[in-house]
Amino acid sequence: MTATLLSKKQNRLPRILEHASGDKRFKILEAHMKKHQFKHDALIEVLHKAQELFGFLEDDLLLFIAYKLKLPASRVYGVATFYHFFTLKPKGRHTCVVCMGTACYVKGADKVLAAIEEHAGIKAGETTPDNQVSLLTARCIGACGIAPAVVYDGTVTPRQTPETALEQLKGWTGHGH
Amino acid sequence: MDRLKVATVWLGGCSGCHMSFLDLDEFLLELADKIDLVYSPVVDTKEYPENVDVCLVEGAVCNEDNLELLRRIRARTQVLVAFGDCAVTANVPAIRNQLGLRNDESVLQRAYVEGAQSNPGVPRHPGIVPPLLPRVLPVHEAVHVDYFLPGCPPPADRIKAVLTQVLAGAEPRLEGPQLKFG
Amino acid sequence: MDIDDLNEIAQKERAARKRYTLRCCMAAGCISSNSKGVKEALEKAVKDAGLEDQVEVRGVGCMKLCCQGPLVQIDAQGEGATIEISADGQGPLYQKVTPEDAASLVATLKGGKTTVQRGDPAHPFFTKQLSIVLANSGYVDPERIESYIAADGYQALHDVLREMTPKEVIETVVNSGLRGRGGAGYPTGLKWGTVAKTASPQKYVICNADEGDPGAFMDRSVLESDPHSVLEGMAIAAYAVGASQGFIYVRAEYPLAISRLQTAIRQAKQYGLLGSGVFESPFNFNIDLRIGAGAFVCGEETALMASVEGKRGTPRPRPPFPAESGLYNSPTLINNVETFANIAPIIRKGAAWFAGIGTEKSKGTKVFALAGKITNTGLIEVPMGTPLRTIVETMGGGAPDGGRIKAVQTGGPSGGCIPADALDTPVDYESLSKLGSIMGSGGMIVMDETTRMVDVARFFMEFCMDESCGKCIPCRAGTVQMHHLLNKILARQATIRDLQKLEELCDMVRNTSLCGLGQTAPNPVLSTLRFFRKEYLDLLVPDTYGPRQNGKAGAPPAAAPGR
Amino acid sequence: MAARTLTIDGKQVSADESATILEAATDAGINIPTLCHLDGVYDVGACRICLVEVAGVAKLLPACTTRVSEGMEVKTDSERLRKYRRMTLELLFAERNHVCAVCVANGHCELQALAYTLGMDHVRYEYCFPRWEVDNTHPLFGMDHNRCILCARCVRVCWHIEGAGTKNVSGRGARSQIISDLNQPWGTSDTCTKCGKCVMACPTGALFDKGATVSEMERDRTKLEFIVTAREKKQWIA
Repeated sequence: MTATLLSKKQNRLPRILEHASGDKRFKILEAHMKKHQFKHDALIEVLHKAQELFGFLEDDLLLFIAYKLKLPASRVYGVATFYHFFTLKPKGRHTCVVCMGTACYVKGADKVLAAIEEHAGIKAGETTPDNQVSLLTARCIGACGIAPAVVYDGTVTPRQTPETALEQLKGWTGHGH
Repeated sequence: MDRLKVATVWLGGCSGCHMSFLDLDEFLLELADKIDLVYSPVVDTKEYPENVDVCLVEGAVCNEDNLELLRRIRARTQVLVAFGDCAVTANVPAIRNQLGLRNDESVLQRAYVEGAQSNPGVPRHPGIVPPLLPRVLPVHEAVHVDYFLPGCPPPADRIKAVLTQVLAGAEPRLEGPQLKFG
Repeated sequence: MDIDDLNEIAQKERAARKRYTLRCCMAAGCISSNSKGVKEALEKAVKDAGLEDQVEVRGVGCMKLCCQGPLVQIDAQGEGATIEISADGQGPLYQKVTPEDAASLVATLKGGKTTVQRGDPAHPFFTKQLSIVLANSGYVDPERIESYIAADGYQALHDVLREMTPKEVIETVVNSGLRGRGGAGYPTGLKWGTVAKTASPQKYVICNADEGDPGAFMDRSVLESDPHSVLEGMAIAAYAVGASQGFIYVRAEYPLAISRLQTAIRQAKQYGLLGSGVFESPFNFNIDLRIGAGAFVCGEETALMASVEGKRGTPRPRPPFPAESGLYNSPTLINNVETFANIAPIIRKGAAWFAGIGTEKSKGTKVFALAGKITNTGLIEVPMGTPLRTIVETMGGGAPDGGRIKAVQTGGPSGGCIPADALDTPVDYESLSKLGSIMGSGGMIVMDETTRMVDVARFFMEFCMDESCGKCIPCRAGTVQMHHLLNKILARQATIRDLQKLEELCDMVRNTSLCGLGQTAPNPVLSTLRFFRKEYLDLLVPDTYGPRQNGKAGAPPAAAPGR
Repeated sequence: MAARTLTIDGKQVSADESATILEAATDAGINIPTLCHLDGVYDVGACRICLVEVAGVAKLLPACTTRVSEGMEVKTDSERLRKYRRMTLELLFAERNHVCAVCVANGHCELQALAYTLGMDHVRYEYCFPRWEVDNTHPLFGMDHNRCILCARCVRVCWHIEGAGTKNVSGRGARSQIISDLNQPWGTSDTCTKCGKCVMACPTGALFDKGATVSEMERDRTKLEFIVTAREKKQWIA
């Protein structure tokens, strides 16, 4: 078993770099790193940019960043998984972020979340099998004055109820299944 | 003083702790002068009696029978000692807990169906085969435990040390090399 | 840039003021209720009415009464305005404005009528406020530096650079009595003094804008509404302690604040108010933004510095304190947004003025984000020492729909719940900590009779458990066990022994955790236990299989429990 | 180098100003229990086992990272400290699956030894029973995450003694995990030099030599100190 695994052990970098050379997004990312002079302390800024460009941080992308910043891959992975904001898995076509800050919670965000989970058949942090909707929670988006708030595809929407949330979701899926 | 009523029980464990108990050798004779062994795998008593002074409980709490018996023991026993690692930590029997929810079903499948050499099928005879608990518990998660005697198994000299203290009405203390898991 | 240039910009800006200003709230709360659409509609309506030379539609920062947004208020200058102006110079305030309302609002400037819902600027919600930090909020355009300069912006920085030594600046801050607004209330001047005293060729100033308490949005509002006040405060601090590089660590969840900060930094640099040779003096100061990535623990200063360095945001033991060895092992001054926003006013108006506001030990004002089960949610700034009752009942209007206030939560996951019968407590650092809570950064969540306090405690514990960085054992594993025990209590499976275990864990986690997150994680449990213990006890089940009465072997057995 | 005089448990002790409380105590023959500390590797103050009381300081301070100061009065043992230390251990035992009876490190485990020293005869908290992987893909070593206490000793030796940076911590809170490279099977790591220092550093049975069975896994920790002393001080003290 060890032998087969070790046979898989090979330098992935040449393949990644070759792939990167044909993808404009890698160029933009590299320019961003250059702006930060490839400094180690720019890692989080670079990860932000990478996620903005690619939507999520897959292994090859992390390895590319590690190589360019001259950091161990384990450090890049450790940082990328420490922060909630970074995601290593692809997101759905639509994202729905339910704010679970205290103000939203005491005003019923838990019920909104429960309704969405039941309707979409997924738990917070998951994506529907058809890749349509990713459901996330946030630890307070600072919109407490208009609680409970839900962010649909980047738009903060005030005073949500289970009914208004489901309406929004049904709009995404095209029909109320 | 009256002779103390002592019991030992064997829940979900390998009986190794009881083997170790038997290793007390000549101390057993000394014990026999001081105590009545009122309930034990080595005694033919069907029902756990009332007013037991000390009970050594071997094994983890794995099924409903274990739990029911343990609760009865707690109600009828003055001093309850968790006897050995399975009783103290749930130890090896609890490895199935790692399998998560429905682990009871999956271990039964593995044991009685996948691993069966003949007549595969999970035995479920109400009143005969006790249902497994969803989660294996160390004794103190089910009832209050007065003293703990870890070890896998606890060697005879440690059992002797604890028993001597408990029978004298003292609070047993396991210190230094006397305290040992595994 | 020198003082004449600055004054010229201010004068030009003031002179350009039109007869009417329609201030339209463009903070995140109102934007989420389409205030952008309202602003565009207003601009169009002004154009359609041919009033462009008389009316300015200005996007401003937070106008405070978030629950009624989008908010629009009309200011008039000069005689003969067609709209009613109150005695204190306030024009009409409109609430819940929609783009469709724009035409009728503009029509009022020509004597027309509108049916748009009117707000009451004379309501205690507004009149009981005292604005220092939020003085510009809702008035200046956060995206134009000229607007800030017209409100005396960057005057203080100029005066500091031209007329004061660093030592005098620090003395002023010490004398003002300002204490850190991030939560713990450490005296700001003292902190500055320590950084200033530590000899080092490189020092840093960091603005902690990682407002992580769920239920707090003060810092976000300040950054969105008046970003330059923070930049100016930081620059003054940098001059005082001898730093040349600053960082603002801001949450990624605040995109609007980030973009306004970027704009503000760019504009300040263009005017020579940041960068090299500020105000043509030898003082250099750069500010870079660092965008957080969703980790509450990064509000802790050592974790924040690790994050600025691009690492996992785990804290480290103190000492050494950041003031001695912080970012890149250099002396580092860390203050939060609101603290920095207080600096320029203190310099402009003097330490004595500031020290005259508030209580003996807590000077100045405090911004609170009022939210939860309360009629008027929004942003308030009140003098320290204002009773909680004034805030939640007089200003906040009490619980909505005839409900009764049960408790007020301050300090977020590090704070506690203050029961309704303690509402007469004045809000200052000491009084709140006496009640087992903390001032915190200023989140104030009101709870009514429908809120179950054990549930609240579990909510916060879950938060701390999820946000624990995992470095130290008491916080990483202790929060898991405390959360588990709270779940057990709520599931009505816990006995009095479980409750004892919970209390013991609270004590242990508080005293042994590495950083503030763990040390304060038990607070919500402890404070609800203190004031609402009965709610816990009511959920417990009898300890049927608990210890026997005497637990000794030789003694006569106790009577068997009746089962 | 200036000397500092302090008292530890009532005993007068003199130490260099750069010394930590732990170093000063060890020199004076006073034993402070530790877990994440490892001689030769820099300290992080994470496990909180070595917390001590210092007169005049309200908070408990980690002996491994707190420097001595003149006139400091340190108490390394009290009922309160013992209680907290024991609770810390119980939390660790409940966190993952530390089943001594079937562990390679049984009898040679620092966690276990500490439990004995502190009289931990059972764990009062409910066991979490998480399901962690066992990584057996490396040709020489294995990693059982069930036994890991996240002390990060392996990470520190991999970065600061070996310099490879293969190991790090991923995730956070209770979901933290020791990883190799991009959280890939250890055997597929591009950077691991197979030096085995992480295995030497591990206090429990989490990292082990392949082929070791129950109770067999002994470690030679002095090797690490030897390498560091040789590297930094150019002194080869075997």
